[in-house]
Amino acid sequence: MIVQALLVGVTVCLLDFLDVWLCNPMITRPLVVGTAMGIALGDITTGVQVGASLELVFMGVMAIGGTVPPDSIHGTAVGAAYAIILGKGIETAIALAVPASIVCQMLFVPGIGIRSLFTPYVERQVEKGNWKALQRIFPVVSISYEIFNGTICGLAVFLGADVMSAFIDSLPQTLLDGMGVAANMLGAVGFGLLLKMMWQKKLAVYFFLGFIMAAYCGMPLMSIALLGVIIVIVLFFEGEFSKRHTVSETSPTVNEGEEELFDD
Amino acid sequence: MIVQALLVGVTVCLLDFLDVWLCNPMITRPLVVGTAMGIALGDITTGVQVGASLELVFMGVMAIGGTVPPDSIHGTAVGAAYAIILGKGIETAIALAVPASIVCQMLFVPGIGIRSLFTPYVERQVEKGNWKALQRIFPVVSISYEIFNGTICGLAVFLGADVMSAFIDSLPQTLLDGMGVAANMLGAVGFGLLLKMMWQKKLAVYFFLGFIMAAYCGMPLMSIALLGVIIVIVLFFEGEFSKRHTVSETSPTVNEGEEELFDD
Amino acid sequence: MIVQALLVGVTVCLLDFLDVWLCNPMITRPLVVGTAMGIALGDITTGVQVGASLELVFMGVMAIGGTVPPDSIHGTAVGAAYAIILGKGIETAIALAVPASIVCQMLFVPGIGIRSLFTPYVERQVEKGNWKALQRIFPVVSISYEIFNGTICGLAVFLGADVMSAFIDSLPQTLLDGMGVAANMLGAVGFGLLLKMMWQKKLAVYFFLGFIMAAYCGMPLMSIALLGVIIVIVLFFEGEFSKRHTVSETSPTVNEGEEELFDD
Amino acid sequence: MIREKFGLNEEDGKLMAKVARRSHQINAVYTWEKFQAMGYLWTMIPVINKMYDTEEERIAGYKRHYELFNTNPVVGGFITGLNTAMEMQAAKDKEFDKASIAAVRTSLMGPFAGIGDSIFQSTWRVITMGIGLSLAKDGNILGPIVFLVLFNLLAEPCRILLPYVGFKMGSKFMLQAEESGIMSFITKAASIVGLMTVGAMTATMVSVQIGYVFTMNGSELKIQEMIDTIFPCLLPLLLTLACFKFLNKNIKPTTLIAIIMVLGIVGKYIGIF
Amino acid sequence: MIREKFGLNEEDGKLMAKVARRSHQINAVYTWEKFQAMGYLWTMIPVINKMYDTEEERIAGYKRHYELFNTNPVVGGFITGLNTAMEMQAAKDKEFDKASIAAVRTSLMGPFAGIGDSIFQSTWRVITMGIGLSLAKDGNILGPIVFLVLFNLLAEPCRILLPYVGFKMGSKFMLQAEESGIMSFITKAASIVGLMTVGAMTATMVSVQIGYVFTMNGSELKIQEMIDTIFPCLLPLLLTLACFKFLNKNIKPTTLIAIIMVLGIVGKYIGIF
Amino acid sequence: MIREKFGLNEEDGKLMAKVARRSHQINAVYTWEKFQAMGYLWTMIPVINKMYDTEEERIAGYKRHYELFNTNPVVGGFITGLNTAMEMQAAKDKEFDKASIAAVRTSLMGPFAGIGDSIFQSTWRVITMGIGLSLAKDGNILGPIVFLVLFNLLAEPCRILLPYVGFKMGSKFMLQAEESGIMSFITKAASIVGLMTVGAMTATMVSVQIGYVFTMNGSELKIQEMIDTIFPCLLPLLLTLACFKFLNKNIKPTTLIAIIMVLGIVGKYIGIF
Ligand SMILES: OC[C@H]1O[C@H](O)[C@@H](O)[C@@H](O)[C@@H]1O
Ligand SMILES: OC[C@H]1O[C@H](O)[C@@H](O)[C@@H](O)[C@@H]1O
Ligand SMILES: OC[C@H]1O[C@H](O)[C@@H](O)[C@@H](O)[C@@H]1O
Repeated sequence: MIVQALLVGVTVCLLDFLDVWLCNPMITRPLVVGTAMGIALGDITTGVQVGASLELVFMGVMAIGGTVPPDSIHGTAVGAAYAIILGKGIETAIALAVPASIVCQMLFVPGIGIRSLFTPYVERQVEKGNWKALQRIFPVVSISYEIFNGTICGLAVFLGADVMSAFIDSLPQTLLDGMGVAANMLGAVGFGLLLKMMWQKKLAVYFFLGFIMAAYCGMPLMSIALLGVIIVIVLFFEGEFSKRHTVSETSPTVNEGEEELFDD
Repeated sequence: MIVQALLVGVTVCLLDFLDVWLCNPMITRPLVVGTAMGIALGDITTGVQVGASLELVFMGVMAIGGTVPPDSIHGTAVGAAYAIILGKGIETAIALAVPASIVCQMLFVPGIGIRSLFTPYVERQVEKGNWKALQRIFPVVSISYEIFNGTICGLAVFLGADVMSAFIDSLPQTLLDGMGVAANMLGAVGFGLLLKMMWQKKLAVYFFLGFIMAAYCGMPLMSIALLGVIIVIVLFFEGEFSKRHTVSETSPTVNEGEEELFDD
Repeated sequence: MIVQALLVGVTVCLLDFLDVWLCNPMITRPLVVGTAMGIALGDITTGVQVGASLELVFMGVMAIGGTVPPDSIHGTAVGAAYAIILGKGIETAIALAVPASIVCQMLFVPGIGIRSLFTPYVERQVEKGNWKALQRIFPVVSISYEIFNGTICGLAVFLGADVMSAFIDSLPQTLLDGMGVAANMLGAVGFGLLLKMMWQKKLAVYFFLGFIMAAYCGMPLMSIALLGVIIVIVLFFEGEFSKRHTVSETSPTVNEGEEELFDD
Repeated sequence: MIREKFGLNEEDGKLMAKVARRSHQINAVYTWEKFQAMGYLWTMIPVINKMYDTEEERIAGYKRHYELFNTNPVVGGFITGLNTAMEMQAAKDKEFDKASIAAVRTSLMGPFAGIGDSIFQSTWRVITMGIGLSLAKDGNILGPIVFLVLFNLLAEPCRILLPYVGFKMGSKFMLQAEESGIMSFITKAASIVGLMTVGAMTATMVSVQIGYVFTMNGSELKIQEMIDTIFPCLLPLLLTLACFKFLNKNIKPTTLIAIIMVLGIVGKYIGIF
Repeated sequence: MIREKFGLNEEDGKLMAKVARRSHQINAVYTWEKFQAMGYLWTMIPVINKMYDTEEERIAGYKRHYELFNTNPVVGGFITGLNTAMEMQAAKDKEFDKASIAAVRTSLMGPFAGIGDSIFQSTWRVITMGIGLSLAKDGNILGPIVFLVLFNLLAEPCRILLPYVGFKMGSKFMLQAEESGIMSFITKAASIVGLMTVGAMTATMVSVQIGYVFTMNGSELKIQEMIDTIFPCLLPLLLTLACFKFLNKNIKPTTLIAIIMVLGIVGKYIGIF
Repeated sequence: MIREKFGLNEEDGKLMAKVARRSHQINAVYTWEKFQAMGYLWTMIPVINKMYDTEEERIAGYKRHYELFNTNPVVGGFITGLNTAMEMQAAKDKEFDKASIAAVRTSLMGPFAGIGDSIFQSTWRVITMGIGLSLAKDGNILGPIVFLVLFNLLAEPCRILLPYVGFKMGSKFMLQAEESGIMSFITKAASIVGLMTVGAMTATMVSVQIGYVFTMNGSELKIQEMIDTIFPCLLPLLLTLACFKFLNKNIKPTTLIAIIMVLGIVGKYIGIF
């Protein structure tokens, strides 16, 4: 068990670090985290499957400035690890990942807080103009929080596996079924968070437009996004904007690319 | 037969009265009238079926100020009653309801005219300021026309059933088939009436937009109406209107509800 | 063979002439040319089939001022003639029509040039005001080029049939298959030509709109064109235009027809 | 509850509850002389009785509201509410020009007829009916029930609340709204949604099928199939536009119905349909 | 009949009938020097002959219309009609600046080429051809027939009526129209519809299918299936845009065709397609 | 290659390459005091070192960029590029008001957070994830791989090129852009596309199914089927809007999740779902 706990901890730490170091390439999405757990623990297929299921649950959750959403990353890591180690299937993963994500969420604020321990040192170097020290300490400050995360997840696996195994066996079937039902609904919270960020009274109508195109016309997501881009361009040339200022000539934005592509 | 005639008469009178008294809750649509006939005459299933068929025929017909459309209510009542009493199936109902609706339509103007008999009395009470008398007479004036309708329909059933039975048996099959074909086309008249009311040169294009979405994209009605609402809102914020006056702030209409719903 | 060559030549000449004389009624589209070849050479079914296949290949090619596109007309004529005469099926027609169209394209500029031989004469008559001579010479000048075309196609059939037969037999299957693949792609050239003519940066978005509606929503072409018309009308009444000038009253265009149709 | 939502005191609340209730009967007495005048008066009687005490004023009040009136009853309550607010002001302020009460009523009845008819009589009725019909197959009584419930689920709140809305907005606001163009925008909006729905209904609820099959050179051509390829629902569209055109030329609906029936029978007989 | 519709007297009606008939041949003599000039002259000969009696004026007239001209022939009749009206006025009013006749003709030929080409040569032709092709399966001759009938059902009325429309509108109106921006709006409108159709055609009429199957870790990945999930018709779109780009760089269509043929054959050979 | 595209000399090119590389780590140290300040400083260190030679100026420079900062990291490079250009000017022109450097940075971080989050965090991530998930069925590892590749195929060029774009545009242009309304238009544009995608996701990725069957008069009525006829995906829509409303009332996401889980379990138990 200790080896597996270690593997989980290191994997989590690594994923977390690479995601911030490489500018959010999305390697901490549940699908990827689950897969990584599968690779680390030697059961890729289950890892991918668990990751895909949890991705659906956490689809609406994303990291946006200021908000503290349920921690899909570490919830997934723990859930997937248990599912693979205990060999109890995907339902288990869901049943564990959601509560785990809530627990981890509570650790988010203090976790990030760890980095603040370095603040006095950093400020001193800034005052001194010691940029070399700053450059040296930078990755360390970054990884301090990621090590914290890895430790938590590793510990959870190390300490919890037996308890969890017994616990899961004791759960009645209705409860697991109900969790499954709830899992399908959880996206609503994530999309609610998104709406909170994006909602503007004047633009709310486009939310419903997207909804209708998907619900009634069955258009795939990509085409709806493309349609959105088209609407935006039409509004640019025909709408309010083009009338207030005739900027189309000096506009450096939307068409630059096309211009280069097709006008030479 | 007399009992059935009475049941039909009373039912018609009641539906008519409730529809105007409860502010057009649509209980005089063929589907509902047919069902009511079914309940009154003891064959709900046939009643609903006949009502549904005639609803399709009269879908386009509606009561709009000034126009005197074919009388779908009483046509349906008579047609459904015959269909149930004679037990000759839905085709019979259609074959009878349409001519019946045309006959009843001719009675619409004189029928409404009955209420004018009360006019001198009403005017006298207004002059006298006798509001109690006015209140007392009000439902009576209302129901006078509805009793007239009930009587007509009851009589039609009482007098016509035997004649109709013999008449229907004598109709050739081609004629019944042709009536069926015509029934499918009759909606055109109703929609023509609607267009007459709503048509504006500048907006005609939306008629064709709705047509295309239904005919080519197979979108259901509800979604087309919702799309219409979305278009309207976009026009409001992006179109002509928003430019002529910047009213969006003081506008109390479209968004009030949403504002209340989501902005608090 | 000489009879068939003659039939091909005359048919081509006739189609060409009628197309310009009757104001481009589209009788020189591959589908029609193929069919005409079928009629002339006594195998209508093959003619139509070959025409339909080549129409797909040349769909994007059209005669637009200034451009010298691949000559779909005479390519089709020669290809279809070979296919029917040699009886080697539609693949042969495609394999031959495309190269033939490229050869014929090279003859387009000198071919049209033939008419210039008449220019001195025409100019003399204009100077003299001899309108009768002008009227007499007009159809002659027109047909001079068409006779040239007919001769070329006839000759191609007369001289080439045997050579072609041997040549085709020697082609490996992969090459024919590859030609088939290429045939499906050739439309891209034609549509590229069209885009070159129609592309405007501000309107490019509508190209993508049409693409999405066809690729994702599976809407048929007719409905997309109708939607285009609807968009145009909405832009007319709601967009930029209606605001710059309030011309809608004096506008004699779009709605005149409807007005006449429905407003009287 | 509604009273608090609209911030009315108890007295006004009681009065408005009455107005809202009676507004339901606006269309209960439709006559050829004054259309819905009697229903309007019926609605306003409690208002007049409450505002004025002298016999004279009351009679003038009754007369004021027994005038030609015609609007869509589901949304018409808005106007009664507005008139109530105006009567209230007129009773307080002796300078108030009572002619404006009738003027407002008359100028609003047209727009509200248009808006209400196109929302409730065409759009919403047809949508809910479509659902009802889909359930009514095989004579299931849930069809009509679901239809009635759904329709009134949207209509009844309008009937009850619009009088309050009208009362709160007051005439001042409405005039501003008229001037700023909001009223005409709403009318336009209702027309757009209505026309789109009618267009869709033309495609789905009118049906003309050509049964004729054309044969040439041995190959068959089903006319209807060809039309479906070129332009699905073309014939229903043309038929509807033809009806529209004839109605515009003042040909009576009944005549059109008779013509269509003859067309159907004859067409079936000679094998076109 | 047409004459009355347009309210012309008998004399003008006769003349316009001739112009409308001859307008059909606008494109009958296309030359490299003056494009459709000879067809234009052919159309205007009866007009000149009718308006002017002196040899001198007539010759000037013939010359006036034997100038470089090029437009879409289906809609080009509009311009001949307009020029006819101007000639008529010029014949009456000696002050009339005859240079404006040529000016109008030259300034309109561009817009009408654009409008006509995008409506008739691309949009409408392709739509009707789509129908024709669907019928032409198995070699059914109804395919080409239906195509020709449908296409000309819309085109022929334009060919015949547009000269009358141009005649009635007169040059004054056209100038106003130009100024007010209507002409440019119509051009824009035609472009929008045309571009939408070309976009749709790119998706439906160009076809590039990758046959290659990628295997990894034992599981198969059909490249084409994946592309279809992500972005159906992506390859046809890219191919078309590539052609467009190369054409813009003045690479000849023939070169592109040759390249595509090689691509097809090689691609098939090495198993990409 | 990029250097030439943007027309930079070798020196500037080298500097910008560094800035572009380091911009990747903007979010690497997120703290509660100054959010991404340390990552911003990390990016700007080479710039400051290059522009200024005195210890004093350098320290002032480090401080200038160690201020509260928070934006979407994928597009945030634009701002570092812009600030680089400004530092360059400041180093040359002693009159240059250095306060404007921080001002520009602070005023742009909001819009770029909005634009970047709605494009990359919601729209594009979800689209590519949809594709990845469809491949991940049966545990196929190509699912996550394709997702990562596709996502970064669009994101990485932004991360690399936007600093150059910002550098070239310079602050002058950005101010003009702000004033002319382009910035707010772009924000609006991103919101429109984002909202449409979220709307579509609500319909496809949230699922609430009523399992209850209603029986009346012998006939069955499946509630879910009825809802699907009337308004497909109505329940997911309502649930999402409810969550949105509760979040707006400052109820925590965690609470909502707990409620939904209880709802799911209880609902399943009593047979609603
Ligand atoms: O919202 C802007 C920005 O805020 C924080 O820095 C993080 O949550 C980022 O992921 C996000 O893009
Ligand atoms: O058109 C307004 C109004 O006119 C009449 O009163 C009736 O036909 C109503 O049903 C209708 O709503
Ligand atoms: O482009 C205008 C016009 O140019 C030439 O005359 C021909 O190619 C026509 O077919 C075309 O319509």
